[in-house]
Amino acid sequence: MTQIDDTPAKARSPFSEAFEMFRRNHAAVIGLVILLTIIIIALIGPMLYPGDPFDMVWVPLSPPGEEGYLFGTDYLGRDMLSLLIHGAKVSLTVGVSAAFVTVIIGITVGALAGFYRGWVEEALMRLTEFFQVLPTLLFSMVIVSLFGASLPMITLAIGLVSWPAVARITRAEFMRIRELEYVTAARAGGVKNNKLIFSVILPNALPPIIVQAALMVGSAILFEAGLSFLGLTDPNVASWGQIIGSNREYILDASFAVTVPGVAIFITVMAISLVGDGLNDALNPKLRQR
Amino acid sequence: MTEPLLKIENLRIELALRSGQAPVIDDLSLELNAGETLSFVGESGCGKSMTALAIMGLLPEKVGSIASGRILFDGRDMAQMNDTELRAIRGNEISMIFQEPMTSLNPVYTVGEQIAEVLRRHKGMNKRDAWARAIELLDAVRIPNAKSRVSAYPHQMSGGQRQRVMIAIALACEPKILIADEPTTALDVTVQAQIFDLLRDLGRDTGTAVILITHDMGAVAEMADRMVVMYAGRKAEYGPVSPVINHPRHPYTKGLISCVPHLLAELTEERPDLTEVPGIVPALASFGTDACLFASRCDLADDKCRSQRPPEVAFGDQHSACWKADQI
Amino acid sequence: EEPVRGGTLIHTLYDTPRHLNPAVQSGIATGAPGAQLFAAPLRYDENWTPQPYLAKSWEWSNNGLTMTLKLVEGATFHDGAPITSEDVAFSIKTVQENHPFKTMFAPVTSVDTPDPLTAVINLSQPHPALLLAMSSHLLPIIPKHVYGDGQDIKTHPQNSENVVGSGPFKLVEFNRDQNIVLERYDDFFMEGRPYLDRVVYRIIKDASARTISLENGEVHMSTFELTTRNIQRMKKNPNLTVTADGYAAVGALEWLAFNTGSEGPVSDKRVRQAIAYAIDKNFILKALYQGLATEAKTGIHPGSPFYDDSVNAYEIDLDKANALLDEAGYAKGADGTRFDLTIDYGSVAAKPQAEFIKASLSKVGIKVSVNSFVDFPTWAQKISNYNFDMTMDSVFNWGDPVIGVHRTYDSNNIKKGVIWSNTQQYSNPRVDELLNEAGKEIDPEKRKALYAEFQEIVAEDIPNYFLNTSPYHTVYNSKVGNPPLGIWASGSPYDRVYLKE
Amino acid sequence: MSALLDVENLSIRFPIKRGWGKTSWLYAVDDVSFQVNRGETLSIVGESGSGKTTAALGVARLVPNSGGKVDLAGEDFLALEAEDLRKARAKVQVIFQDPYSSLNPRLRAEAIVREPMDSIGTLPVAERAGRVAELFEQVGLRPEQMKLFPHQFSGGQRQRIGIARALATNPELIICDEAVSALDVAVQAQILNLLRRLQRDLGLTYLFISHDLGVVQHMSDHIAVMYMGKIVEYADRLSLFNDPRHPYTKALLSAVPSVDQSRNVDRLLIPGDPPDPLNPPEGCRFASRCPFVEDACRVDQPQLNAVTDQHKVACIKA
Amino acid sequence: MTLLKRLIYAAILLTAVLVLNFSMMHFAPGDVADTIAASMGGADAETMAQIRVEYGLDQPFFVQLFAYIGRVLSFDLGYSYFYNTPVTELIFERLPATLLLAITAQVLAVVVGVLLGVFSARHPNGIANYFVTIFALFGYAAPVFWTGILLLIGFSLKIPLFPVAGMSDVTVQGGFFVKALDIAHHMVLPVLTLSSIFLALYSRLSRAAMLEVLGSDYIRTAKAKGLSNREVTLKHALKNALPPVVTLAGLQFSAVISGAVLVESVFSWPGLGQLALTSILARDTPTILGILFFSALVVIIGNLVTDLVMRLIDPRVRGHA
Ligand SMILES: Nc1ncnc2c1ncn2[C@@H]1O[C@H](COP(=O)(O)OP(=O)(O)OP(=O)(O)O)[C@@H](O)[C@H]1O
Ligand SMILES: Nc1ncnc2c1ncn2[C@@H]1O[C@H](COP(=O)(O)OP(=O)(O)OP(=O)(O)O)[C@@H](O)[C@H]1O
Ligand SMILES: [Mg+2]
Ligand SMILES: [Mg+2]
Ligand code: NI
Repeated sequence: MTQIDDTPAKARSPFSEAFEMFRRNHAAVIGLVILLTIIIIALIGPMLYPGDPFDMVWVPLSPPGEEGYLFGTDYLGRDMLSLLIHGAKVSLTVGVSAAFVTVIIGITVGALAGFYRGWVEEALMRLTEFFQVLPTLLFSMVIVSLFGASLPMITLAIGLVSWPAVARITRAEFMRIRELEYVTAARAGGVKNNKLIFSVILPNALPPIIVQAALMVGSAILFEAGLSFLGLTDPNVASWGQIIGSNREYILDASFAVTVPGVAIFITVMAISLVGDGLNDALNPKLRQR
Repeated sequence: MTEPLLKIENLRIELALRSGQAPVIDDLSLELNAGETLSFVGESGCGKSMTALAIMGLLPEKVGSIASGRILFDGRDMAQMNDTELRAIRGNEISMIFQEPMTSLNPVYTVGEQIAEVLRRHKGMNKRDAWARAIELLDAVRIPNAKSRVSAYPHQMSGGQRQRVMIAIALACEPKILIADEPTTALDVTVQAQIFDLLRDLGRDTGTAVILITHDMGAVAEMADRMVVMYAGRKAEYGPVSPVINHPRHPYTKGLISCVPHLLAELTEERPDLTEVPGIVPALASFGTDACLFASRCDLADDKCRSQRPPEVAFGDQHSACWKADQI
Repeated sequence: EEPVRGGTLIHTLYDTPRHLNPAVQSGIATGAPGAQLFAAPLRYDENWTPQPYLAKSWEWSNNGLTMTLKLVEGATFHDGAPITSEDVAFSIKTVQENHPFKTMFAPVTSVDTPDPLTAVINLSQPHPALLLAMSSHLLPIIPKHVYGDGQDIKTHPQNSENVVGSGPFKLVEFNRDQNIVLERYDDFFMEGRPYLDRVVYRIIKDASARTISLENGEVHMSTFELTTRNIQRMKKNPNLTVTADGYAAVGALEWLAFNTGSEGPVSDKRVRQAIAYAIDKNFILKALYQGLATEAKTGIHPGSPFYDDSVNAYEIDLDKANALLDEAGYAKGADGTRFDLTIDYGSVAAKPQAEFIKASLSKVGIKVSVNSFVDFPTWAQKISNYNFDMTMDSVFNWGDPVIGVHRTYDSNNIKKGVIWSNTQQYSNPRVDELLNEAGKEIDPEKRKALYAEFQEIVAEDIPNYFLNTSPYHTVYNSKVGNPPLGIWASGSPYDRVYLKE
Repeated sequence: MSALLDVENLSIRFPIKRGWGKTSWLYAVDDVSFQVNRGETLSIVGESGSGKTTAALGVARLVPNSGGKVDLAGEDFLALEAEDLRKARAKVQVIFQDPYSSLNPRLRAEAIVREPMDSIGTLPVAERAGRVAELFEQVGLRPEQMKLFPHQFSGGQRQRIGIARALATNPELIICDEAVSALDVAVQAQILNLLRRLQRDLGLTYLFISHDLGVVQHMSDHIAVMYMGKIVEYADRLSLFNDPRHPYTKALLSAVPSVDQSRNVDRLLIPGDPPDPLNPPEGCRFASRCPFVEDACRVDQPQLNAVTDQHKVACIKA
Repeated sequence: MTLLKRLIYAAILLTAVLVLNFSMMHFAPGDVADTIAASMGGADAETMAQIRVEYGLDQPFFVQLFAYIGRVLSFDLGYSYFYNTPVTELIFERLPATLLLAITAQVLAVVVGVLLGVFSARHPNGIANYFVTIFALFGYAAPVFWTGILLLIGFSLKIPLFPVAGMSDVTVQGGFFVKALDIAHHMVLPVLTLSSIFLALYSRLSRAAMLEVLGSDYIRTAKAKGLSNREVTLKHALKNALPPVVTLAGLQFSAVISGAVLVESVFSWPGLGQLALTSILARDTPTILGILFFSALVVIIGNLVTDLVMRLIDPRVRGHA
């Protein structure tokens, strides 16, 4: 007998569908598991593995495994494992908050530029282009060196140079979506502009922004690492990049002190980008049948 | 009778779906004679384009494949050919034009280059000759000022002109068969009339057989000699145009004709409601079911319809796959 | 071994010099090529004994208020002009007016030039540091006819190109952040010298890269190496010789400076002493510096003849530290903290020590936060305006205490806004007196006694907690003959250096 | 019969940027007037780009830069501002062409239908849910489908949701912009029947846009034919189809292939494409393609003149 | 847009860059005088005031700003007080090194990236695809300086194939060819390092673009013409897949410069990045401003070049000029 099943029994939101898609993507799931592990380590690691990471516990630069120090010790004889665990929190915090700054500025500028035409768009796009021609790393180096190497300043500096990408994506999405018929329908239905922007267009524009934001976390971590490597860093905390930067001169002898945090960054960013790719595929309507 | 130009025998095309293999085309047989126009009609998704692509050997890679059956062209089975052999036929003896003139031309090459390319490939022409021939072809498809338009890019042309360029490409090698997959759907009626006019004239001049895929019964009536009505990957009805349209032997054909408001010669104030075919086409996954796939939307359906696949019944040249064909 | 002529010595430089004229620019980066480009009146051997160089003899007057130099004959500048006493006078004046080390020639009142090869330096007071100040890159003899052309010498274009020098090598090219290429000056006044055809300084800022390039033979020699791990590593390389010799006059000390004039706890001597007792200097010496640095107990470098080893070294003693802090009235709070301090540093090299001190002080209840200043000016501005509690600092003795030591403790040198003055705001009348005396005492023994007392007091008052000498090392390939192991390391002329084969 | 909608001299232009600071204006709708009577259907036909959508959306004030007068149920729609406009929007609703892009994919069907009510506030909050259910029934959707998301519906069903949304504010005028063009013929018939039923039951007025003349013939009471932003012919259904006067209309009608073999019209082929809308020709805009063109056609723009009571043509030769 | 319009626009953009940077430096704590004083080994209040007058720092902000912009307009970026050299001279000394590194890396990344992307798009289930994915991940996720250090340890220390530092070996004597070869030898590791990030980016993007293009209608047309796979891929698909890659490459100029700063630091490459780091550490304001200005200029020129390239490969962009 021919079964004509014209309506699925359960109401499934685009997001739950996306989740379904995501779950089928093995690489993305692995990435997510790694990422969650890292986040959990960052959150509860300090409890499980107590001790001030800045305590000097053993002979400096002793290789991994010695005396039970899994990843060895750094140039001051501090436990690398402990530093790594605390560094996870710092690096992730910088990553997430820089991504947050980026996304907030980017969405605001992009949404307004994409929604309104005329001088608003013109002005905001010029602003975006302006920030786009600033050499990102150099500019943030200058900011950090001028205004102090504290974490918030570093975060701000990263956010400040990174938002144009988000703004461009947001604008493009807004320009695409604002021409779609459901937006016209909403206007015909008397929906006000701010509601149009934030509750009609924005949610539909989010997928690529979410992907970008996810990837942004990764690039912010890399960015911070780069600044740390150049010595533009807050010495009172130990981000992964900073661990690399300050162990840099010992690489010939104790390359693990650079390799290990490098691998930590690598794995984290890789996990983030796997998740980002997964999100991209899952949220991309082209890849989902209509 | 002479041998048909193209003969499709029991063609079955399967698609790899998430849920497994499903037949998009199931047991399709038909013949195309030299110089005639054969039309495919049917609802969206019933497999018209798949059939065309199968003939071209262009089924979507890794997704679609010919599961069984033969496609005999000039006595050779195209279903068994390798890519090289197929490429020698494609664009040369069988060519195709597509629905979307806007996107079917490569935006980064001039139209002249895109026409000349086929000529170089199949006719071994040199650059100069191919270019000169391209201008002639553009002229033949009635593009004004062909000499200067030949170096235009697709985006510099209107939809109708692009479709003409597509036709020029398709006809460049004077193919034996031209497959036109909904060539005018994206165009305005006035332009559609121009294109149909052109196709008819060119077909007459070159003796090219045309497979015209469309969903417009009017177009079928005007353009085609014979028609195939497809439903859910199967042939519902098959025969010369005029008997099929005037006296359909399949409830689906009937519905298809009567649910469309046609331009009428005699207008009345009265406007009765249109005939409705309830429901929608079954999902691809159930295309293989041993039953009449139209049964769920058919007033006449009974248990037999729902449990056994109807055989093909002939009424002269007209064939219908319906248990109740004789009652209609 | 007999020196051979010829060859190109590849040398590293850890940073790009601002320019190449040591008369108006201090520092190692300018000094190394500077000492090759410009000859000085004197040079020192490794035993701190002055040797003739451009001056074939020198003589103090009996009262110690004039010094007469006799120049060698036939010495010329790289443009061929003869080197005369006019040039010496001009050079002394230039250095006196422009060089940051004001004390070097501060007592010089005038320079007389009775004949082209005689220069008479007149002093307002006896100045025993004068001899050292006339050596090597501290007093480059620069051509008056070039640099005396009225342009501001500090920004003179010929400071970095077309340098007209007086030394054994002349400038070929100077590519910032890349290299400095020097070539033998064929008319150098010392017969047969220099041995080398060329000296190339490759500027490599990364210590590991320098190490690799030394190890794989890409470069022949590197000086002022201080990354201890790499030094240890290179010591194991049979092709390389690693030595700490040659840095006695440079006298680089690393210390923790206190802002004694601040409102905060560190203005209290007991707090400063407690901090000193809380820091395990051994860790710094053994672990951080791998035993490659020497303990420094006073403001005078241990390699100097004036060094006094007998002062209190503040061996680690947490009980004493706690007691002192309690006594000073800083009891531990509920969370175990007594008070908060900041520790600044302006050079990345000081980071490990700063971090170590932070960790050490937390054990006695002092909570320290570390401020890193990647750009030197910001740090300098902060310190010189007394906006700090403690800072890491690395200061050079520059041969004679008058040049590099007095500036830090003399209360007359508390100059707001001036870095490497007495930024600790340390003031002790007795110290002022001692320094003043020692500055003009010609008799070495008496001088030594004065400095001994000075070191005693400073160790007690502890405006700086002295940690160690900088672990400077020279590394050279076994091909290098006569490496510069005198008191100025790469700041000495390379006329005797040669390449074997 | 009274005119519900009275459009006078409606013009709509779009700024087109060209180079450094130069902006040319594209007159998508150029000085167009028409009326629609209450309870009737006016169809607008014409080539792609002739300004059908723009004219209709201009009436609903969904495109900027409109000039002229749009009198809707006695109120000058174009003169309304801000809040008044929002309230007045209840009177005009639109059904769109693309069943996929016309529904917000993030909202459930019920929320989509409810949105105009919430925004305009036509009904007390408590009654809105009930009204949604009623509308679902009216357009032939099952109540349990209210909770589904758009992508879970077929094209025809989505179009029904669109219709329900349009009905939500009890509008007087509904603009159907190619509302059935994207649907399969079988589904198209369902929707066309539904639209006609609703018109009968609710006394709706339609501004119906389509390029399918069969559908137009079936649906409309009056027809306006547009060419390059101008109405070239305006007539009631019978006169237009039986007695087209404008050459363009004639060409249009003759171009449609039909299964009705008794309809043996001579095909009037018009060559070429419409000219560039940014610099339209002087005089009659159809002149460049018109088989009957004369020199006089290229001089002045022909005005829409009445040939009979219900039939107006803009052609000097009509 | 016309070229003239673009140039005017670029000039406005650059002026904005100047204004922002100048204001930022101006309002940050500390000023030139401090730095000069520090570099002199100290100065007293009088000297400081004198320096401020000398450098015009006692003037009101806007006067200084306009004076600065005026000077820049006459191609005078000021005088580096750290190096005692005109800033333009300093920058022109370094710019070639950075451009050589950046452009080589960028070109290598684009070319190899596109090749990899095309290859893996043509074999979506093959090993190549896997390789590209993993490679792309690695290039993206590994901090560039870290990659550099690893390469340095690997190929300069463990297997000494390449020089550790610098751009050329002064002891190498010979003609242009020999010198060029020497520079090329020095470039291998830095270029590899720098291009690794971008290689990943481009191979991913071109793969995605190729996949998208390969599914498009005109590719179906090309196949229907009976063209060979190679023709379809290389002639019809590639040229259409390039625009997004070129666009991205254009947007990456600023990132390339950033990467170059890090790579230069690892390999002691005598470029703008090193100069930037030195001048930031020395708070050499004129030089910093000059470098920011030039980097922005390079980015803008890069964007212009990108546009020109786009015009070459995409007639649609050409069309509306
Ligand atoms: N690449 C593909 N992958 C999976 N399914 C496909 C693919 N292409 C087509 N199909 C499915 O195959 C079936 C037949 O498609 P086909 O394109 O032949 O329909 P059609 O009759 O041409 O329809 P239309 O009138 O819309 O062009 C449809 O259900 C369609 O969804
Ligand atoms: N937002 C806009 N900006 C610029 N031009 C526009 C805009 N909307 C429409 N146009 C132009 O206005 C003219 C009329 O467009 P409109 O969409 O009204 O035509 P239409 O008759 O509805 O065509 P179709 O049958 O293709 O829907 C066209 O030339 C179109 O390109
Ligand atoms: Mg199809
Ligand atoms: Mg429209
Ligand atoms: Ni342009």
